[in-house]
Amino acid sequence: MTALTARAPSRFLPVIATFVVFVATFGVGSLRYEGFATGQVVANLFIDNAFLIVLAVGMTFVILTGGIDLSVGSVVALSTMIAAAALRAGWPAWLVVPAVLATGSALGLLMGVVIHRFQVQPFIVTLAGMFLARGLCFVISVESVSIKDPTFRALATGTLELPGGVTITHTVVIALVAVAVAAYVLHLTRFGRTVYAVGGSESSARLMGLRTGRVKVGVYVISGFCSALAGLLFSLYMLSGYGLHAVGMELDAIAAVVVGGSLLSGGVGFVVGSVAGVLVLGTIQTLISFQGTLSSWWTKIVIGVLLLAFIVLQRLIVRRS
Amino acid sequence: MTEPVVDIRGISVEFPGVKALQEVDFRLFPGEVHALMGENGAGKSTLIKALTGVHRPVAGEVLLGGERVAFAGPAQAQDAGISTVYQEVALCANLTVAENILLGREPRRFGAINGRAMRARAAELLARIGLRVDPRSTLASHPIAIRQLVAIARAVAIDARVLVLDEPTSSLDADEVAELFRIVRVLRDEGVAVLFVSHFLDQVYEIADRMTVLRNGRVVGEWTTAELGRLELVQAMLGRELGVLDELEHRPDKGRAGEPLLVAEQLGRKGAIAPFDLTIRRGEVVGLAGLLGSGRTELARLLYGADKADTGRVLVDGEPLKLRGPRAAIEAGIAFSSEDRKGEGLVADLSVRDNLILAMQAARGWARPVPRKQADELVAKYLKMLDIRPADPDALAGNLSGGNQQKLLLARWLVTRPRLLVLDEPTRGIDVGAKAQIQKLVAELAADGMAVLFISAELEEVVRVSDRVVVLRDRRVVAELSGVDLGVDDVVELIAATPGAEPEKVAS
Amino acid sequence: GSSGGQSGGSADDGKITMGFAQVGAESGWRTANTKSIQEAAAAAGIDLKFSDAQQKQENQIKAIRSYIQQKVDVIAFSPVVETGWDTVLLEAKRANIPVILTDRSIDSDDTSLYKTFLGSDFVEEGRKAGDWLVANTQGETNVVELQGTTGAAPAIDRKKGFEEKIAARPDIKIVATQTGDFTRSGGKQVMEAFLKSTPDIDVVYAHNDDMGLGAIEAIKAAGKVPGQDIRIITVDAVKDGMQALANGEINFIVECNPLLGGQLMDLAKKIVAGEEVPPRVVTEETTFTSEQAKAALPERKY
Amino acid sequence: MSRRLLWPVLALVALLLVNVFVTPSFLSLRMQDGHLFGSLVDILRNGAPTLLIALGMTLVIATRGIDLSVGAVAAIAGAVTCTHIAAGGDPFSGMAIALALCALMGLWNGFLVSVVGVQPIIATLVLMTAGRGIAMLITEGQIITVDNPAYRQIGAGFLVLPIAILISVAALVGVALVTRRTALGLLIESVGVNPEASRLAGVRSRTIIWTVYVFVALCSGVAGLMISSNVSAADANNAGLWIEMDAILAVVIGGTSLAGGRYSLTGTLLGALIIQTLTTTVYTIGVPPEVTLVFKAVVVLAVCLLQAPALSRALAPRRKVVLP
Ligand SMILES: Nc1ncnc2c1ncn2[C@@H]1O[C@H](COP(=O)(O)OP(=O)(O)OP(=O)(O)O)[C@@H](O)[C@H]1O
Ligand SMILES: Nc1ncnc2c1ncn2[C@@H]1O[C@H](COP(=O)(O)OP(=O)(O)OP(=O)(O)O)[C@@H](O)[C@H]1O
Ligand SMILES: [Mg+2]
Ligand SMILES: [Mg+2]
Repeated sequence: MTALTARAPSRFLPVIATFVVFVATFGVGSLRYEGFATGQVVANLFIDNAFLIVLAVGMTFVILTGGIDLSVGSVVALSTMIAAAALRAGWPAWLVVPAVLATGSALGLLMGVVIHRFQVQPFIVTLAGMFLARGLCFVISVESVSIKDPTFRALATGTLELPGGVTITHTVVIALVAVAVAAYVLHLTRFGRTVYAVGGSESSARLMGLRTGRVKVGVYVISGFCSALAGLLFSLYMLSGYGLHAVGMELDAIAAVVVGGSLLSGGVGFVVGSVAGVLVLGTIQTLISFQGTLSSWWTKIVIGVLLLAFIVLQRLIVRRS
Repeated sequence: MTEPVVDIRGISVEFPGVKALQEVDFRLFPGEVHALMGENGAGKSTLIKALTGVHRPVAGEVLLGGERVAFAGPAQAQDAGISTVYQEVALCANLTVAENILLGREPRRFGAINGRAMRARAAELLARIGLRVDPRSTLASHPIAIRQLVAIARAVAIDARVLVLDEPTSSLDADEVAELFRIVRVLRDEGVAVLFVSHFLDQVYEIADRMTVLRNGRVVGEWTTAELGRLELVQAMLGRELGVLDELEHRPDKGRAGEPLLVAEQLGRKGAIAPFDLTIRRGEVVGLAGLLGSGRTELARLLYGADKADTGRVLVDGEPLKLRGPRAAIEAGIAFSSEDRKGEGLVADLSVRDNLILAMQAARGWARPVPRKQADELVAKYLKMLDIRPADPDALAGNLSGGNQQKLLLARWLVTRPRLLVLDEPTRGIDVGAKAQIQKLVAELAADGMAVLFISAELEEVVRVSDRVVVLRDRRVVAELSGVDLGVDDVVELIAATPGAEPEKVAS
Repeated sequence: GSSGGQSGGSADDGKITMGFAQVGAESGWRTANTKSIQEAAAAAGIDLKFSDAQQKQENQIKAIRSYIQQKVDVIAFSPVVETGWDTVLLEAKRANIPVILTDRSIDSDDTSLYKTFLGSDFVEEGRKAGDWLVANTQGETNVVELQGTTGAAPAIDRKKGFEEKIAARPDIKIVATQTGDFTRSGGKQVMEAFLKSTPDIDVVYAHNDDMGLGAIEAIKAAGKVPGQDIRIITVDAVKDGMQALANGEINFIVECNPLLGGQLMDLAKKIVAGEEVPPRVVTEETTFTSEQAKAALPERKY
Repeated sequence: MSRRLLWPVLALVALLLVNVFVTPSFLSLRMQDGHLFGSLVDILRNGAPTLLIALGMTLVIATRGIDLSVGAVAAIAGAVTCTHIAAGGDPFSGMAIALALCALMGLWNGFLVSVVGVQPIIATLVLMTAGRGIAMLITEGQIITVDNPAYRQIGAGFLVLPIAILISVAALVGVALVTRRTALGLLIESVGVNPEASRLAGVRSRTIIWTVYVFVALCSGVAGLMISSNVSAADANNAGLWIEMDAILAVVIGGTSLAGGRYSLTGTLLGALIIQTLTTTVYTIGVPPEVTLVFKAVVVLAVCLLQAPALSRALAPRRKVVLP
């Protein structure tokens, strides 16, 4: 580990630290609980958190520019609702998917334009977006709507067999593709590099002649798109649409991104870091459920303590090298 | 002569309460280096920003190649062929050197950025201006001077019709300046129009073909360099004559130092500066000389406790001082003005008044505020003494012109009446008049018994104000020169004594 | 300490292992529900694995998955919402683990996904409240409704049942309805606003006791007498509510019984033993008037 | 009043006018049992906890921080006091214990942020999650109802005006005086605008950051007491739920930037009042619960758009445009 951290450039340190801590926790878990260190438990981390991974990917873009998007949880809910309602109304799946993605992106575009054009703080705009999206869910239906569409059902229940008898779902594949695409965009396109530049110093980026406006709006569109995609994955996971889905999920996504080593002030962070962050949060959940005896309040306390242990360990690793 | 490539006609720019430019005319011809001259706050940077679409003028028009343009932002100006280095180095410290140079025009292959080609291209551009740093290193790890060079590398990387350089040389050493001028001449001969701003008259006379002088936001006049002598130029800029410089040459008490105030014994920090010994006496001005990256800033930061030393100790008045951080240094009477005024100096969103009393207030603690009356008196005194403009205590510090910001920083430390004042590039971006003023001030402070550690990229200045010059090379103290006959040539000789002092050492 | 022995399974010691995925601990009612299940499991000698989903369906699904992995003998859970359980229950079915629903049902065409559903009927609760009002009021009656959390199943159903019953009486009108999020402070704030914006409120119908209790505070602060000037109907019958009912500040409470631990354990034993169980078991629930509350109060457990 | 606060004031007035339009008696006040009674009084009383927390949050945000744990801390304060009273304790000692505990929570947050160097949002997320668990641990998941007239005062009591709002306004005035009469405000802003420059100028940033986190925790504690005293019960699970969002929103509507630096306490006051008025408006004008959130979204967006520099520039009589 020391050798690893010693060689890697310092900006990868937080990400590496997150992975190290993640692996270490997993080790502790497998010592403590029988059946913890199986491939399927790892696979389940991905299956159960596919939507969160996608959400964190979108959030990474926004946070890299120094912004924040509080609307993602609600947009997930709205997406499940639109999907469920449209399918119930008889729309075919191939039409529902683009419609949902378009809605999410459009909401993102709207927020991005307000943030950029009118120079309103992202916090308020996306908070309003959060209210709006969740409100629209209830306008569509107060009750939860289940998804009976055969295509969705097949996608949701279908599994892929990996070597070693481990199975994963299609959603995992979609999430990983999203991660790969995001990493590509961030590191190998001008748009992506400009995202980092805007986060480093927006005024400098502007003076350098970069199209900062396009990027500032763009990241919210990406985040909106990712939220909608996450919403679709979530609707596969739940096979229902519901206005109270994904309450507070924006905090999970932000936490995952920040735990993964991104700075909220912008300019520093990696998508893989965010994935590691999601895995960390997922592992905490898994540990809790393997423990299996915690009362409601101890559950919360233990989540807090584990989160604390993670970030303190991560800080220590980053500081030491 | 041919048609001007840039023709600014009657342009006016206003900020709340400030008329920064009033009906300014300015012409820039292809194949010339045109110096824009003026005091701090005269409006040079504002004119450049108006030209490149950062500020929108309230009146007047800008013609580029004969056509009227109104850029909505720097991006459009860049597309139209205006490449600019702004005064406050506008780069992204979180990105690598290569990225900073090529951001927005990265070499691509199959639509994806080609990292290897980008680094190679960046290395090439860096080599062109004689800077050998690792293109993969993050910009944040480099001092201001290197950043300035990177910004220049970025600006000259594109085929522009117009190259605008706003004080590009303020933290550069003679070698780097020579390198830059070499490139500027090549570009000029290729027909590029170069707009150059500098407070170094030598440089202006060396490179510029023509000059336009601004004063208080108005054009004083346009001359060819040959027409206008230095004295007339200074007079045009200041609107008065300058006499302080001569006085300074005859500082009567030079070399008359008192008791040792601060003694550093084998103080050092790995990777920053090798262990060194240094004694600074009361009433003495010690200059630090060295090339870019030789470790001057590092040394100063150690003395102030801004960075923690690995080895050695510091004695103040013969007593060991535990330098746990800046506060410990301040309590011992040490003050430090950083070379990075934007990042480490100014609190941009606070007013001039707040910035000025910040250090004093911090020393008193939050519970004992500096009385309003005293603050006002101090502010009034120092605004006048250093001629900070606009002399408005409530103006935001971030809105001051570069040179005025620098003066404000200096004032912040002067009000605390330190015993040892560490000044890292205190005259960066300061106009001739003010520079002489500051040098004189330093001499006066020393005469009053204050010890000063003076760092400047301008060797003449160091030699002029210092009683003693400590020479650094390769992050190591290599020599100390003192005596009345201290001359620039001796120092230059020492700095350049071995090939080890080449700039490539900066990038190890 | 619970290291080792997590694999569960009945094979080794004959002890039944039950995985229970609770919604959360969002209310006193829920806590009583949890407690009842834990105590009943201990009494019945059933090894209980308990997890708290923090009100999130996805956490419940994860918990059920992990129970499947740990190969428990029977899984029970209170669904956060009615929809979206098919996938995970299918996995349980494939793993041959029987499932019992408690508290509320799920919306699925495939009834083979679970063995039985034990719990109350929220619509029925709303109907009981409506019945009482219809029977106990004459003439123009203005009702204000304090809804539960928007979208929550009990809120929707209790509203539905209540409206169903009062529909027959055109003189009973719901003049204002607003969500109080099932909390006391929510109930109080909404009631304060109603008292100022809506003249002549005769009856408050609150979807749970807590909001009713909040409304009482607001009514008192407005200088009116709860239970007389404005009559109050609530659902749940938690201790504080019963106390208020006994004091005459609430007029009628429909019980929603959280103490279904005993019944659940019996069902679990039967199912694991392979016996037939009815697909729907309704918990024993009643309604309380003030007099009944006074009588019942000393024995109330929660 | 500065121009920047003009729009929030107008937004508040507009909201009140909507209410008056729908319920003509909205603004009417009458004396009842020696205290004022009316919708405006309700708005003030119900807004008091948010205002108090937003006040502390303003200072935290000014140092570039954020505190997500305020809701949990509020829940703990209520839980501790009510449990104490329910066990036969005296309300004042109960409140003292609760506030001491809150100060400890603040110290903890401040420690994580300023000493360990964890990003504030994550550092306080720990306590946001664990704190609610602690509150529930204290109450064992039950709603603890207390019947103590002395304790009722802080949240529901009146001295002509609600005591809660008197406390919050007193705190606001106190903070305004302390930060502006002493140098605390200046130092807080300087740490928020440029931490490194402040450090080099000798500002004790660690102490300052620590102070604001302890202060916001104390504010949350008192707010928690108000919330629980208002209904005479401690609801560990729901007390102060999402109040951190309201508080941050109040601060941001008030014109303080989340990037730290300059702050406006008057702005925060207006922000808190707007939020509470909005909630009350929803109840009063009878917005159906299904569209409540949409309504709130529209109002919030309208308020911040009106406030936006870009828009007010466009609306203002033609002035020059200055890009930053
Ligand atoms: N954004 C702004 N807001 C308000 N005033 C400004 C702003 N930018 C510049 N000014 C004012 O405009 C005047 C001209 O400033 P400018 O930066 O152009 O000076 P300069 O000639 O470049 O000086 P220097 O040599 O110190 O860099 C100054 O008085 C300055 O205070
Ligand atoms: N290889 C390198 N990689 C990154 N940074 C380097 C490297 N070499 C030198 N530096 C930077 O050079 C600086 C050392 O120069 P320092 O600023 O102390 O010298 P200086 O003589 O004060 O130079 P200047 O004239 O720029 O003030 C350090 O801040 C260090 O970060
Ligand atoms: Mg300038
Ligand atoms: Mg230096």
